[in-house]
Amino acid sequence: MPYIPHDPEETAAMLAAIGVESIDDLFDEIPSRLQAQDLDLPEGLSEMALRRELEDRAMANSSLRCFAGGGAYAHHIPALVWDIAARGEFYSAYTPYQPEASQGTLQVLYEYQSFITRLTALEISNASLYDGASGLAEACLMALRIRGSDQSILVPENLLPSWRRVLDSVLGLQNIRLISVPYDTTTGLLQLPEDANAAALIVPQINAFGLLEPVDALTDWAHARGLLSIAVVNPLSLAILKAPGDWGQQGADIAVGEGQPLGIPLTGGGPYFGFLACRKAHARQLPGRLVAKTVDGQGREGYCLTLQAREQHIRRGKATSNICTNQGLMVTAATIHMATLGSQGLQEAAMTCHARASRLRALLEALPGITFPYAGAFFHEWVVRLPKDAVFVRDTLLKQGLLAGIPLSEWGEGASGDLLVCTTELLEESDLLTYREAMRSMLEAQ
Amino acid sequence: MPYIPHDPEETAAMLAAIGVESIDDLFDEIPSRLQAQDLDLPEGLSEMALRRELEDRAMANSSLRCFAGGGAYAHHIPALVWDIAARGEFYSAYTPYQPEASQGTLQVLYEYQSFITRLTALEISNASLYDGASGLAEACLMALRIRGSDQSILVPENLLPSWRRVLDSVLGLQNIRLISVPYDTTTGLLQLPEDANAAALIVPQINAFGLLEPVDALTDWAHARGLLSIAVVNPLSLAILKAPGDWGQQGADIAVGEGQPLGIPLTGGGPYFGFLACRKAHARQLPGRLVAKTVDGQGREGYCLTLQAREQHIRRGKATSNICTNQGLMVTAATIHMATLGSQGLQEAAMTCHARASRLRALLEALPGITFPYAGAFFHEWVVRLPKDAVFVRDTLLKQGLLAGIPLSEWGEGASGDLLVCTTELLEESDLLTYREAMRSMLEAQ
Amino acid sequence: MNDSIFVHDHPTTPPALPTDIPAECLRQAPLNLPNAAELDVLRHYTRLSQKNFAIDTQFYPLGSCTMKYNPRIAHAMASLPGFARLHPDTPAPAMQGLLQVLWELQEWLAAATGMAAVSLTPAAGAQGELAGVAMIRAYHQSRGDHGRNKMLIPTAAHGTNPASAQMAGFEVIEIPNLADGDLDMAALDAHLGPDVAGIMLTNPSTLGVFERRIAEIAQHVHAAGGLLYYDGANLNAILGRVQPGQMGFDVMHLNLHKTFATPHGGGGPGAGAVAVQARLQPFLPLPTVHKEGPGTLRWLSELDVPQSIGRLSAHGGNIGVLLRAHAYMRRLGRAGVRRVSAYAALNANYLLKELQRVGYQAAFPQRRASHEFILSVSDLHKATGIRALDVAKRLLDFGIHAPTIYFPQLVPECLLIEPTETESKATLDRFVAVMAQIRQEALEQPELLREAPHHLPVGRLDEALAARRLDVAALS
Amino acid sequence: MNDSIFVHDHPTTPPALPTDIPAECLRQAPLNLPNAAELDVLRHYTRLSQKNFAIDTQFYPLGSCTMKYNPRIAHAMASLPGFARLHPDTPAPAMQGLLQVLWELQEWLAAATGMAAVSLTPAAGAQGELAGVAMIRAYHQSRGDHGRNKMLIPTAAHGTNPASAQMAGFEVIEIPNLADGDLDMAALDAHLGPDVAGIMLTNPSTLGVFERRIAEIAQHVHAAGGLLYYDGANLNAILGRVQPGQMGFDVMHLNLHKTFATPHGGGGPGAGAVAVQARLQPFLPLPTVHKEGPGTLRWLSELDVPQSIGRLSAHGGNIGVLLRAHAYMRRLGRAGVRRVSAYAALNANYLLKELQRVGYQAAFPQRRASHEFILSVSDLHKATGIRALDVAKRLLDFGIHAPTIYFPQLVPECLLIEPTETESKATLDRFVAVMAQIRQEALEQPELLREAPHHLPVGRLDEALAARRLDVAALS
Ligand SMILES: Cc1ncc(COP(=O)(O)O)c(C=O)c1O
Ligand SMILES: Cc1ncc(COP(=O)(O)O)c(C=O)c1O
Repeated sequence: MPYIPHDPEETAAMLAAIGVESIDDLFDEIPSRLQAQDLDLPEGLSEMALRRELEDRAMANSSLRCFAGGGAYAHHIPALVWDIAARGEFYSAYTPYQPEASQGTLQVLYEYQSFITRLTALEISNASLYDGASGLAEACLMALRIRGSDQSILVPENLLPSWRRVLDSVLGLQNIRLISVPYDTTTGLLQLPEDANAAALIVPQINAFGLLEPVDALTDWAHARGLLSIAVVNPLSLAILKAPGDWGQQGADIAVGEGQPLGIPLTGGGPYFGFLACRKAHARQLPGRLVAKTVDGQGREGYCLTLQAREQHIRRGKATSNICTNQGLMVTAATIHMATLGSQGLQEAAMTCHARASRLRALLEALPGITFPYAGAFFHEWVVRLPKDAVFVRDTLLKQGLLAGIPLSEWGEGASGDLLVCTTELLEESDLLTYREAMRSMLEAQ
Repeated sequence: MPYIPHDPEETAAMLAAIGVESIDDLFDEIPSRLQAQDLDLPEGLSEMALRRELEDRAMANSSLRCFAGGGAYAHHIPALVWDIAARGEFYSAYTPYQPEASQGTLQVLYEYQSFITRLTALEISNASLYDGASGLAEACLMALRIRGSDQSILVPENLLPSWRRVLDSVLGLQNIRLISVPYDTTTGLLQLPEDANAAALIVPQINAFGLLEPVDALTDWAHARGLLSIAVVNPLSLAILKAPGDWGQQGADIAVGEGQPLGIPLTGGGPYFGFLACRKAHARQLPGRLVAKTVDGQGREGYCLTLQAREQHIRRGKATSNICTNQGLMVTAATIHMATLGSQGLQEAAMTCHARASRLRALLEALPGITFPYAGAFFHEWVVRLPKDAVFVRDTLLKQGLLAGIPLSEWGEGASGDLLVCTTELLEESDLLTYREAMRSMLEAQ
Repeated sequence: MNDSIFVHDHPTTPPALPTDIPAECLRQAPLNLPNAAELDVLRHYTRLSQKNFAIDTQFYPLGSCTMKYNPRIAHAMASLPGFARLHPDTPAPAMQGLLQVLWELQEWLAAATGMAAVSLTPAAGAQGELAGVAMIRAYHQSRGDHGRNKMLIPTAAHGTNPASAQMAGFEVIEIPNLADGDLDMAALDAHLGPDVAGIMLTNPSTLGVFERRIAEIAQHVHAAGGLLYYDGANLNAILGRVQPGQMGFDVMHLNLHKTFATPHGGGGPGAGAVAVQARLQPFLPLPTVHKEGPGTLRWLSELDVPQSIGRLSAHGGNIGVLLRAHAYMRRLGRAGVRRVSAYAALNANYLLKELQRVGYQAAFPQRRASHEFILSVSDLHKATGIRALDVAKRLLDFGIHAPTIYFPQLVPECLLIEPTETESKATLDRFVAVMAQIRQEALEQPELLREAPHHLPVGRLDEALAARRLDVAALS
Repeated sequence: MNDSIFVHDHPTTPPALPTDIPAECLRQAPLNLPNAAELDVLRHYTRLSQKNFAIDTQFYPLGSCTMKYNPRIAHAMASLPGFARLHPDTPAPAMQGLLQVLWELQEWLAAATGMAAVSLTPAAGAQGELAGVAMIRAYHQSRGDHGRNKMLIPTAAHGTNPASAQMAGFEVIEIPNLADGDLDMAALDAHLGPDVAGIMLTNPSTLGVFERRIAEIAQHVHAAGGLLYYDGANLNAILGRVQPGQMGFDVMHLNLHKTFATPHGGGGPGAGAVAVQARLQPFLPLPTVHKEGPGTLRWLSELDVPQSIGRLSAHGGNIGVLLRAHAYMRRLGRAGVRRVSAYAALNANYLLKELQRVGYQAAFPQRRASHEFILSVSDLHKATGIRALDVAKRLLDFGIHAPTIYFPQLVPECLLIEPTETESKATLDRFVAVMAQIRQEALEQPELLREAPHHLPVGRLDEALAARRLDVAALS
């Protein structure tokens, strides 16, 4: 019996100890009409047959050279990261409710929090949220709690559309008003209104077109009008881009983002993790778990969960969030990833991503008929405008083993030829040339 | 600097502490003319580039459905086996010279020894040799030590030829005579002489053609003439085949074999491991490491290496073998593999291997022009005689993703159409049908 | 204590930043993460891992969390490059293998729950709850029934239930339980009315017993126009045997990281798939997988499902977790799935009986255990001052993870014990022996418990100091 | 102590055996291996693993063993299915990827050693030695020089050297070392003659110092018609800087599990590739990889290399280990390979200096350390009765693996310490501090050392009892 250790003698002895005849008797409090017999499920497989079936399935997904980003990025993950994160002691433990028996997980989380605060230049980081988009929803709710009165948020239209949808779904439930802030269609950058009544302004750095926003000005604009500034950032980019805590005069109030670029495999969209950092003054409004360093009775240093009164298991309906199980193992991997790369490795990866993006753009610029709708600075992603339908181009390049990017038309944005292209350190010069050639023949074809 | 932790300040401080100016100064006892400058090696690669290069190389090997055996077998290995064996605590430890700090490895080895003695029905197993073939050479040397006077060994001609070559290479160095024992070309089975002067008879069960030998009679023959009997066995087959300790009247004296079928990936031929078991009376002639259970000063049970006086680090030139580093991690994996499968799992795997072999043979029997030169019982491997050159057939079937077997002509044996075919539990009915069809069209083609 | 990772830092000079990015966008102070050697990193985190208790190393009977064996094959399968390297924006024709897996999982979970349709997107139980109650809300609103702003929840419910209801804009009304563990029907009836959107129940409840009058409850709630939400945290108790759909539930979540053996990972990631009766299907969160035919599967979007409550995360949920749950279900198959609840119940009832035998008091002695059960050590507390916390801490000294304590809050000095079906009789017997010894220690040497744990890297930690100091990040 | 795996057994009924196999060939008594649940197996071996010291968890300065960091990427690469699932009898055209890797490794090792050709097949150092001396034998015999049946070996040599020589049919003659660690040239010259096949040397020697007169030795041995064998166990000391080929050696082995960072695995597998000067190339063990052109690599066999000493194992050697060594070399490249010896020497010399500073005595105080060095605690032994063994055992209490002790045997109460280049200054400094404390303890509380270790799962084990009882397998 897969994963069940009992042999018939043991089962019999246990039933006897309980004083029943059969296992079915253990369910005698359940009305028998509720007890279904055979479920419509397939037969079980041996581990061997299972492996074969799933290896076939995995092979049925194309293996593509990745030029797509849009919130999920193909990066190199050092081999040690998942070798360690997948050790049973991390993999099969749970929330550190018993800190004495969970110092491993707790210290990892403390180090994670330390790394995130350093990346963001803010004082406090929680121990993870589900993903970047749901993390942004939590950040908005947090801002609303801090601000108290205002029940609206300014949401840029050049925020990733999937993130906007999550805000709509989650914040809509509490009748929170999401006020759209348009972008300038010639620059792709945010266009702020003169004034606004809202709890916070979301500032996406990098925006959905891969462009860098003038974050100092945006943050100052928000603060000048009494709004909080919520920074949405790519954590890897922070190795070279300005940290949210340093934006404008006072810095952003909350920084949130998708942690996937920090050692998390793409896996078709998840599990990833959301990170959220803020100022110490707002600690009590923070959603999610938080780990602190303390001492035991003998003065030995140790770690434990703290400010648990914010959380659902204590505060129930009044908690700062309903989150309970979060993304612990992802954060464990991210911590090991950051420690393995160090500032230096992260900076190198970020610099390489950027260099590749500049290089590929230069290569494509030479192709006839291709333009770039937005001229602004970028990190590792930009929009190219093709003289053909971008969906068609993307689908054609698939056959050459290239995932060429994300057609903006799939988001209902831009021109039909607009393709959002991303490069990371995984791409070598030869890949860029392959891409250019594939694009060239594609465009030359009738 | 990959894998070197020093920063320039530390290096400087260390040099200062030593009292030299530069690292080069540390080599000042080495005549400078011996100090080469740049070696002819390629530039280093980042981990990322290395992964890409080696993944490409791995892809350059064909992925084939395996019908080849001949001493190396494609079996299912449960996922947990290598997840645990590759844990750093096993992977990066060394020989348990400090038993207090190596109880993990030592208990694993003790359990391994226990499993092997049960598989073989002998009393003592060492903790591994390099592989089956070199293990057989050690077994012969052991037999010669036990017998003292006779400096020859009876070696069947239906022993795997690669094993015979190893005996030639290793035993030849000490001028030991290897007396070939022919096989009956109609049955494929060993043909014993009336009499023989030798220290031991090697009894391969299963023989090189996949056939089962009458091991009782062979063992009794040897014992009746004062020879030791050295059993060469496939450990998985022992889940259903007679254990060497039960062969004949007195049982085999030494059992040796290739451990690869017990959870070791094929990896193009190694690392595998050799196992060797014997009677307690011969313990002091055993080559290799041996672990025993004992107690510490407080009476707590623990494990340590024992009878080390047999070994090279104590006995030097008079040791029972020169072996030092052996195949520890393979044996760790094999132990976990055997524990995961249990007797039941091993028996099921062995039964399935056998059933598949019978089935495929039946399927092929129906094809015109195909014969089976040997009629005897088999475990999971047999010789089929094709009406075409077996090398040609094998190479043609490669293109259909099948490794069809091993042409006996590559060993200089049998007819040109003879192909040694092996089936394991990894093959499903559909694979057998695919094989049959591929073979059919192959044979039908002009 | 382990050293901090920061002690392994080797200072480096930060690189020159790109010149084609405006200076105002560039990092100011150099990033100050440790630059440690690979071996030091590996050693640091390997050693940290050894300080954890985990299923792979200890018995972990943490009630309500279903700490069962997490098969290593599931991890291997989810890690296959064909899955792990798949970008979420890969067009559907290039990810048919993954879509097939997800589609099957949807089907199988529907079959296991007796529901019409499933969305796999919620990232954990709590997000599933949020999705579920949001669907209840959307359902009522779609019918023009706008006055239903109350959600009924038993007092004993898990904290996420009221938190999720609140997050979905509901007012939470607590319904008490009776002394036998069942819901107080009178209190329920008193609250039912046109302002009630529905009720959130766990069954077996968080009290470790099956809610016997569930059919009646369903009838009353439905009669009053409300819907029933099933918190699937305890599904392990009845898997393959009782379908929530048959009990009368309209919508539910499953904790795949509990019932379907995906790892808890030190606190996630989980997966909180939601399942619904047909009338709620139009509201399922997106994306879901639709099969048009073999090899032509695709994601459904807002265009296909306009009434959907929307999206809960940027992509399709915790897919790597879903892959593991799929592998587990496929391995078990029909018969194996049913065995889960059988042996979970066997282990729980056996353990309850044995612990009673050695002197412990069941919270509901007249009831069968479900897959878990509650002990109360109030008797010990009265006799010796020893608390459930002390028993829990002392267990750690024996290499056993503590059960859940002080939940549900309404049972004083309680331990919620869930052995799961993957533990052997030998493990349970050892647990009983240790618990018996601890009971004796409590009576004879209570300080041994009060000062426990003694054999772990740290003793009891000063949590008040932790909150006061709030040292939550190493200062740079 | 952990429970035995056998306690997790659940008895099962053995299956009916095949009827188409003669009964006399079938198993008699049912096989009696434990049938344990997967979780119990996983937990058992995971917990056992935690009882090991290992590089991944502890500083492991085991002299002569080069316990450096084993990069995890090398393990990942060797585990790729494209390598791991390859049957050894796959025809060469279908394993070009593997053959290319092996061919490159042959080339690189030849370059690193200054030799003409390499065979990768030996499974470990000792098998490499056997192959090496067998080639020496074959060489002399091929020239009709049949009288050379003696092999000279320094007294301080590793035990495998004489054992391998003996196994290859040679008579072993021991050559002493001088007080400064160098070989006794006079003794050498006294033995050289027409009956000497060659000499086996390690350089730096097992005394942790470089044999300064190696050129002279080579000249004398060659002049006498002998060949020089280089035991590559200490190659880490000079990698990328001094080529054995240039020192005058004719044949050598490399321990890839030392110098090239492949794991020691609790006692192997290793890989003991052999490298030779051109005149010995015809004798290399088989198989080797030959490149006819790009994409046309193949194994060489007896047909290609008729003078070969033959085969040492059934296939191509420990290929998975070779894959790891290849990955390591490729990662390091030319500059990285040279850094190995640079920092190995830096760490060793620094540690020697620091340990002398805190009072320990070097065995060869006038000499530079190579990548390792010897301390002798004879002074402590005289003063307090404390032995090297006691120091070693006490180190374990501090979470540090003991150095090699009592090897080489000619230095009394010795510790052979090899830090390797992958350890940081911080780790070395901690080791010095611990060693200083132990020295103080030896003087003030010697029983603390004599009874050590105190903090490990077991204390010192009764080895005499172990040999007497010879309990080497659990009885069924
Ligand atoms: C009864 C119950 N409901 C809901 C939850 C919430 O599930 P999750 O932690 O997956 O969000 C839990 C989990 O701890 C639970 O035990
Ligand atoms: C100096 C020396 N020579 C030879 C050997 C033998 O190498 P192996 O253990 O790989 O057989 C060793 C290994 O311990 C050694 O230290």
